[in-house]
Amino acid sequence: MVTNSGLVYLIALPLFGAVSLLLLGRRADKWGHLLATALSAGSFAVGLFQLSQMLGRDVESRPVTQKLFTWISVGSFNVDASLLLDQLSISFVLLITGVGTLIHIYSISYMAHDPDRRRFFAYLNLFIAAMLLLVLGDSYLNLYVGWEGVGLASYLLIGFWNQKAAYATASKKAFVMNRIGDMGLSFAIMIAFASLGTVSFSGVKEKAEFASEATMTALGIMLLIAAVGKSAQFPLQAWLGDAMAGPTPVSALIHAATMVTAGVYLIVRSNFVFDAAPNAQLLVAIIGAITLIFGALIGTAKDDIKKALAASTMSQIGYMILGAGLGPAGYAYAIMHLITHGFFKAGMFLGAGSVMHGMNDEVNMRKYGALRKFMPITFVTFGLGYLAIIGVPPFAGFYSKDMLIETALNAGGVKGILLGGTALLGAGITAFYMTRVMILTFTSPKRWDDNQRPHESPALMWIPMAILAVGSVISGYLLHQGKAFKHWLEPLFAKPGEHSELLPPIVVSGLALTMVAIGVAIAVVKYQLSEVDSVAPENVTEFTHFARRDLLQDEINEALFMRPGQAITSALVKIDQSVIDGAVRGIGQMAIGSGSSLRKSQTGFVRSYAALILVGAAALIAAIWVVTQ
Amino acid sequence: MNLANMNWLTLSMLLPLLGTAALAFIPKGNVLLTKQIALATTVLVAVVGILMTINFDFNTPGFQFVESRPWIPAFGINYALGVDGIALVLILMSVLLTPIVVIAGWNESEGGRWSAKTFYSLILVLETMMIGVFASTDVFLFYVFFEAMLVPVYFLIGGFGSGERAAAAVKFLLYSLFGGLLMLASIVGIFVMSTRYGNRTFDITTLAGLHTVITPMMENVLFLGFFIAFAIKAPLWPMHTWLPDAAKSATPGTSVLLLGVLDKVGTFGMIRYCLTLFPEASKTFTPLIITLAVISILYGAFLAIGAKDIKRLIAYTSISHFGFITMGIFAMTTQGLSGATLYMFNHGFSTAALFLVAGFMILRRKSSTISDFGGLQRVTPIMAWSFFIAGLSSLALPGLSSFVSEFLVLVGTFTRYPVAAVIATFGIVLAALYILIPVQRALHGPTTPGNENLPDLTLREKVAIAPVIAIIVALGFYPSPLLNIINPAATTVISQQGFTDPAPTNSEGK
Amino acid sequence: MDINNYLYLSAILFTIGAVGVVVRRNAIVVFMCIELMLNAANLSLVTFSRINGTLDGQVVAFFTMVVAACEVVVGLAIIVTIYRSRRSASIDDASLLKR
Amino acid sequence: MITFISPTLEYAILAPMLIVLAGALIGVLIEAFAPRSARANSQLFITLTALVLSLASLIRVRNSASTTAAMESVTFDGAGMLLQASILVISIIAVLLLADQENFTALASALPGSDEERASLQKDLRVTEIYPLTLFAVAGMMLFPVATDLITLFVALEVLSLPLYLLAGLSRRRRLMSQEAALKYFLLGAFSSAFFLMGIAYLYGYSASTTLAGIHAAVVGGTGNDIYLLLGIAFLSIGLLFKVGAVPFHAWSPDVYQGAPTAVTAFMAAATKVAAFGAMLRIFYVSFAEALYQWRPALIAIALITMVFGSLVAIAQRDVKRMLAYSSIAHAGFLLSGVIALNKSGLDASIFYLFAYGVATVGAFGIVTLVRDSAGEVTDLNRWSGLGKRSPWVATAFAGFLLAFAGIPLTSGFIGKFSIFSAAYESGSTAILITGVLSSAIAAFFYIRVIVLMFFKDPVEDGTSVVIPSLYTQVTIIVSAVVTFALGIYPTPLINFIQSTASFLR
Repeated sequence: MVTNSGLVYLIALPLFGAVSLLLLGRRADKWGHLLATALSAGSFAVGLFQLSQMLGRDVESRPVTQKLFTWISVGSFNVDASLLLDQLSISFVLLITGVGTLIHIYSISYMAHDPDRRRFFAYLNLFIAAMLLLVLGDSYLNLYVGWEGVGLASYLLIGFWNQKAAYATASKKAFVMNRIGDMGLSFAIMIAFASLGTVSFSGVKEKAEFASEATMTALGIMLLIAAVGKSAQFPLQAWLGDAMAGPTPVSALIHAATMVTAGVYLIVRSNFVFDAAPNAQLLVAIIGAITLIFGALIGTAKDDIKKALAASTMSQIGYMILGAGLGPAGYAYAIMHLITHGFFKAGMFLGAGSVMHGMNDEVNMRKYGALRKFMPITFVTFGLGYLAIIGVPPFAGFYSKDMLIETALNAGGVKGILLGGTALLGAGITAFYMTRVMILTFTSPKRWDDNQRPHESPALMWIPMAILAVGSVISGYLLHQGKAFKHWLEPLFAKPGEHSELLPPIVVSGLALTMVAIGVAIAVVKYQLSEVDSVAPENVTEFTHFARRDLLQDEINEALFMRPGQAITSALVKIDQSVIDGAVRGIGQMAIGSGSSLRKSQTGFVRSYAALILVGAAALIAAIWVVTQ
Repeated sequence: MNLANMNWLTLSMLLPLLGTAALAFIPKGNVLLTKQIALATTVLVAVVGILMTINFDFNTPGFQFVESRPWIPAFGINYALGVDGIALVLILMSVLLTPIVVIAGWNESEGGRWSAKTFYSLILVLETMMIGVFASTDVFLFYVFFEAMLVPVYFLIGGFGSGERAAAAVKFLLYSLFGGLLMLASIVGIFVMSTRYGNRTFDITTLAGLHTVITPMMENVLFLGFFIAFAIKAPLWPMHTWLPDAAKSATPGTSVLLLGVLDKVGTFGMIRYCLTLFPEASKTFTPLIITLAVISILYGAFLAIGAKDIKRLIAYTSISHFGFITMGIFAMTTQGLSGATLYMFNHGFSTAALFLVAGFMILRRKSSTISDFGGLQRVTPIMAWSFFIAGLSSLALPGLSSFVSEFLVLVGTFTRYPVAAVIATFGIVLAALYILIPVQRALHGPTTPGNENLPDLTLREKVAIAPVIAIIVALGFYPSPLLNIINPAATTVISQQGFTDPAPTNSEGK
Repeated sequence: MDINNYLYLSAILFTIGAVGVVVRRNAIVVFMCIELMLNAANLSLVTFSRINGTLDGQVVAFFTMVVAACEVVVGLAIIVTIYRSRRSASIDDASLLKR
Repeated sequence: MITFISPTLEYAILAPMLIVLAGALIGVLIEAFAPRSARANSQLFITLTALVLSLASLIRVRNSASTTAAMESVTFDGAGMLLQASILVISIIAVLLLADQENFTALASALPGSDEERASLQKDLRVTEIYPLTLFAVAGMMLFPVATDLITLFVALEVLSLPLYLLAGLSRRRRLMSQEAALKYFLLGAFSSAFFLMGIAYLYGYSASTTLAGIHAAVVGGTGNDIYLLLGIAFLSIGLLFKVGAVPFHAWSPDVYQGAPTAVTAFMAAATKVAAFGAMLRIFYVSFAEALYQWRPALIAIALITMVFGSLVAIAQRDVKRMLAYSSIAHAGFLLSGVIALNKSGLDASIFYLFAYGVATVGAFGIVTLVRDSAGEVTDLNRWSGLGKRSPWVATAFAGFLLAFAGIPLTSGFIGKFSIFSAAYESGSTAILITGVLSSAIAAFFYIRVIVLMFFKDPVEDGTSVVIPSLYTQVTIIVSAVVTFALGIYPTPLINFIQSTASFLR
């Protein structure tokens, strides 16, 4: 494979930013954000340069690697710190650095009044570096470093305002639930090494054909667990909603556009594993399908704009996971949806941030309304993102989501119908809840207090929003033009098997659009045409209660894990004190006790001593006698 | 002068003693000079340790810097020193940690019962013994250091600690003595057996052949004597209850040496003595030991989660970590063993960081209860960051040193004992909890009353903690220098055991 | 008469002496019991001397008597001192030292 | 017809003992004729001179090892020489403790609490009989382990015991207790020597000989009536086990250790143990070795019980002297393993152990004499708390001795423990080894507790103080401490010497 010594700069630039901003401390307060933004942009430039280089090579020699140094080498366990840039990673690199840079720019203004802005930018740069390492690592172990690195950055950023206890808890929750996923990745690496003797992508790919299906299934399931944790998929989805505690740009970058999609990356990157493990692959699709509905349902009931968007993210990633679970036919579309989603969801989050910026950080949509007039740019950019996500042609989401639904339906048999049907249903629900967000925020009558002074955000904020909005509009078309993106990625994957088309593409599109129309219509009827309370009504269906409480995800986690865990902890603390240490102390007490009672034999009377001697003499004689006989 | 043939080990053991002797001539009132001499000595020893590492030939297996003089020839006892990669790494860790402890605990001697002179004399004597215990290649000499080093630690805890220091010191000493006496029984056994089957010797290389002549039953019994002593020291569940008490009562610096270095003698002993001398018995007991190790990992983690006192918490995390180390050792794979050795080194530094920063925090707040802290990140950012990074190292975040070792242990164990490795991996989730819970309580959240005016780290404290963090980060990305030292030794030990690493199960053919 | 009877007598005397030490309270009487034990030993020695046909046993007996005399000197000194201090020769009274 | 053979005496070999006896006699003469004021110093001088001269003459004849003397009633062999030397060294440092007049009553005949006693105290009188008494005891002790004849053995036993009975009763303070200790020691000692004598009788009956060699020959030949051998071993053992303080013949030792003047306790605890174990080793190694199947199980049982009992009961003690007494019982158990070992390493180890233990014991009791209040020595452990704060060096030295008793490496106790346990294990006794280490663990418990008291507890303000030691006491403590640590750090010269020298002439 071609080596390229320039890859390291992709990571080194933002890493340098993070480290220097953190080490310099307050000294860098004045210019830290500028440095961070510049470095992120620099990394983007390097990415573009690499892309141009890559485009200039023929298909076979497009992937390039760079070995930095030998990282871990013990016995047959050899892992180099080396980077791999291929068609898949470059897509991510550009998304991460591109969207990342925009969000850096946005944040300069958004965080302008925060005393800790420098620290915020340091974290952002740290995140960019870790995320780039995640997508550039050439082995599972290198990926793991980035994987936990983004987890750390996410933790730091969610808890950026950790002086609020709830935010601190949210960050911890995110990290811990991510760690459960990471555990899956650990298992996967262990299995790979134990069964295949290698942990690099190329090595595993090479050995995959020799491996038993059971091994590959185990490996696949472990990778899936990892993906589920990082991408907030069912059943490890509960942290994402709480993660909205972080500043909004963070939600846009990490919890919408990039980090949460790492699970999709992992599964697509491990295509050779899942291709060799059909059962694991099916499980991937099922998890994706469950989550896309799950997230969508939660989204229908959320009044907090960021949480609604978070639920939507969960659901959209469900689509991607579903796509990744469809095998070679779906990988490219999953990634494509990931990229278009990166644009429109980041854009919408930034839009939400802009709304909050103008509304004194109010997040409750029931306290919004009629903001269209006050923030026209935000309305337009948000609206374009909205059209993209619900899949209205020719906006970006239409292409990517439509292809996913189509591929799902074509997956064959009952599986295809169920998965495709779910995806279709999801499209409808998505349309409903996103329309609800639009209406509640922008078009319904105003419900805010008079002391609110909604206003449009400064240029530094809306320009990134606008750029992302442009992406939401055209990215789908561009990527799908002549199936360009599919062909771009194709060399990395196995050839998809032939599937008969269940329905012609045009019919699928029609169905999807019908679902979308129904969803939009219901939302319009419910929220635009009828009065909306500024406080959440209580006389709602059981289901709404359910959905408001995230379908009881926290309650279930608490009942299944947290409370038993706490019980185990307190029980063990007691056991440690009373049983184990008690036993030790007991032995001590026993020695002291027997000492004290034996001590009583020393009565002080000569006669009893003499008696003791006499008894001893008798015993001694008896003992010698017995032995002699 | 031929550097390779120098008596490096004796030199490094002699220096602290000379420092102690120098301390004896200093007037009691001159505390500053006392500290300066102690610091200069420990720094000098650290330099010697580094030079020694540089002069170590990575590619040669077996002992280097070998010295041997008859000590008690009547019993075949020699003053025999030598290091392989494993011992060298641990000596390096010890000599690096000691000056850091001296700097960080610059004022630790002042809360004690006795003068600073006593404090630093004890530290220096302890340093000599720490080097000796790792450098001995004579079983008897090892035992002498193993037991004798209890005494300075005992006085350090009991004389300079806080709270129930006397009780904790006694508990520590009694536990250790109990184990040590069982080991003495085994050493007597070895002595008698080696006399019976050939020549009276305590030379570890010669004794490595002893297991071929004694009965399996005898081997098992002798093994247990050693192992229990080491398991108490390490400490392995359920022989751990002395550690939280001792760590809570000792000064932070002492705790660093206690958990960072002394307890490593336990795990080091498992490699050097249990595995080498009793390979068959080690195999017999491996299932039991791996089970105990896995229990330790989870148990320590749960108790750390439940701990209310920050020092106890760190102690419990260490129990969990020692579980990993023990598991790695008995996995009998090169990854497991190298990982465990590297883990010992890394744990030394990550625990040092945790304890030292915790010490700084406690010093300021006059309390070690976690709930007394709150919102420190905004009051004392540097201190908070130091604690946070130390915590991340403890939870084995990739990119920090402990990740490499923990992962090697897990991978190494998985190839032979997948179930144990899988259960142990759950420890990493618990690790996230036991670190992030105190981080949240102490560093995050609103600044609680009593914490508003705490001062941030002083220059001295920064100087102490910076190298520790630097090592943690540097070794996370680039552990090769250490692994290059450790690997040949680990490979030797594994092959002596008659083990080879399991081949990949699915590497060829269906 | 069977010469062994002397041995039996000696054993009985020895036992009487030993039991006497345990049951009697007066220091002087206890001391006398010990003397009885010594003399029982002497009787055995002399008897064995007879049985073995060597004189060693009788020599030992003489030594024993001398030693016993010395013991009396020391013993009485101690007993008298105690008696003077306590106005009692009961050994049960002397039990300050215990446990 | 029995012909009288005039005895031949090898004076050179007997000289060490004779010198001590001569010193004792001179001491008696001084008591009789010298003016009261001159007695103390001259007695001390005579005593020390006698002991040093004795040691010198012993060194002079060290090469004539393996010789019998005085018509085979004494055997001067390597082991005997080493044991005698140990006794002399221990005696010399212990005698220095006697020199401190605070230890002894001013007038033994005065009633406790009487005017006479007060007057004698005011006149600053001193009992100086202690010196000749000590020398007599030393002579007895030196004779005891080299005696190869049952008569000599019995005489030696009494010569060493009788002065000790008296010495135990001469305490300056708490005289009632001291007298009680003397009474108890005397009665029980006499009781046990009656058993010893009965043992001699039976052994004589068994072997028709009073020499150890004769008994050995009879045991090997198996000619005698085994019941006599059995009884003989049992009764003889009782006398010896009593002297070494093995359970259940130990009961006197805590009371006597506590009641006796501390300097006497030091001397008695250290030197008597050497003498008694020396004799025991000789008797069992020389005479009974071939009958080991008869006596060894019982002796192992006693050793085990002794170790465990001594260690356990010591935990519960509140008085430092009683604690040390129980500790010495535990050590008697450890030392018995040397007898049980019945091999060369057992002998070597026992001699080393006896010397190391004896020296440390004298040092430890020496420190006990220093801790006082206005009413004399303070032996209540609770009042020792905070000693480390008041007088760090004294406390450190005491801690050092305790660590040696506990067998911590780098002290003589550790080398001793290691060698004696390995000797016992070498002879096949696993039980001794296991029980030995376990009871060492228990024993560590109370040694450490004392260290805690001294160093980690705050002083109680009750007038307890450490007196500035006299020069003599200082010498004792320093020598003991130096020897204790030197033997821990570099025991090779002594071990080599013992190994090449120690043997019993049969």
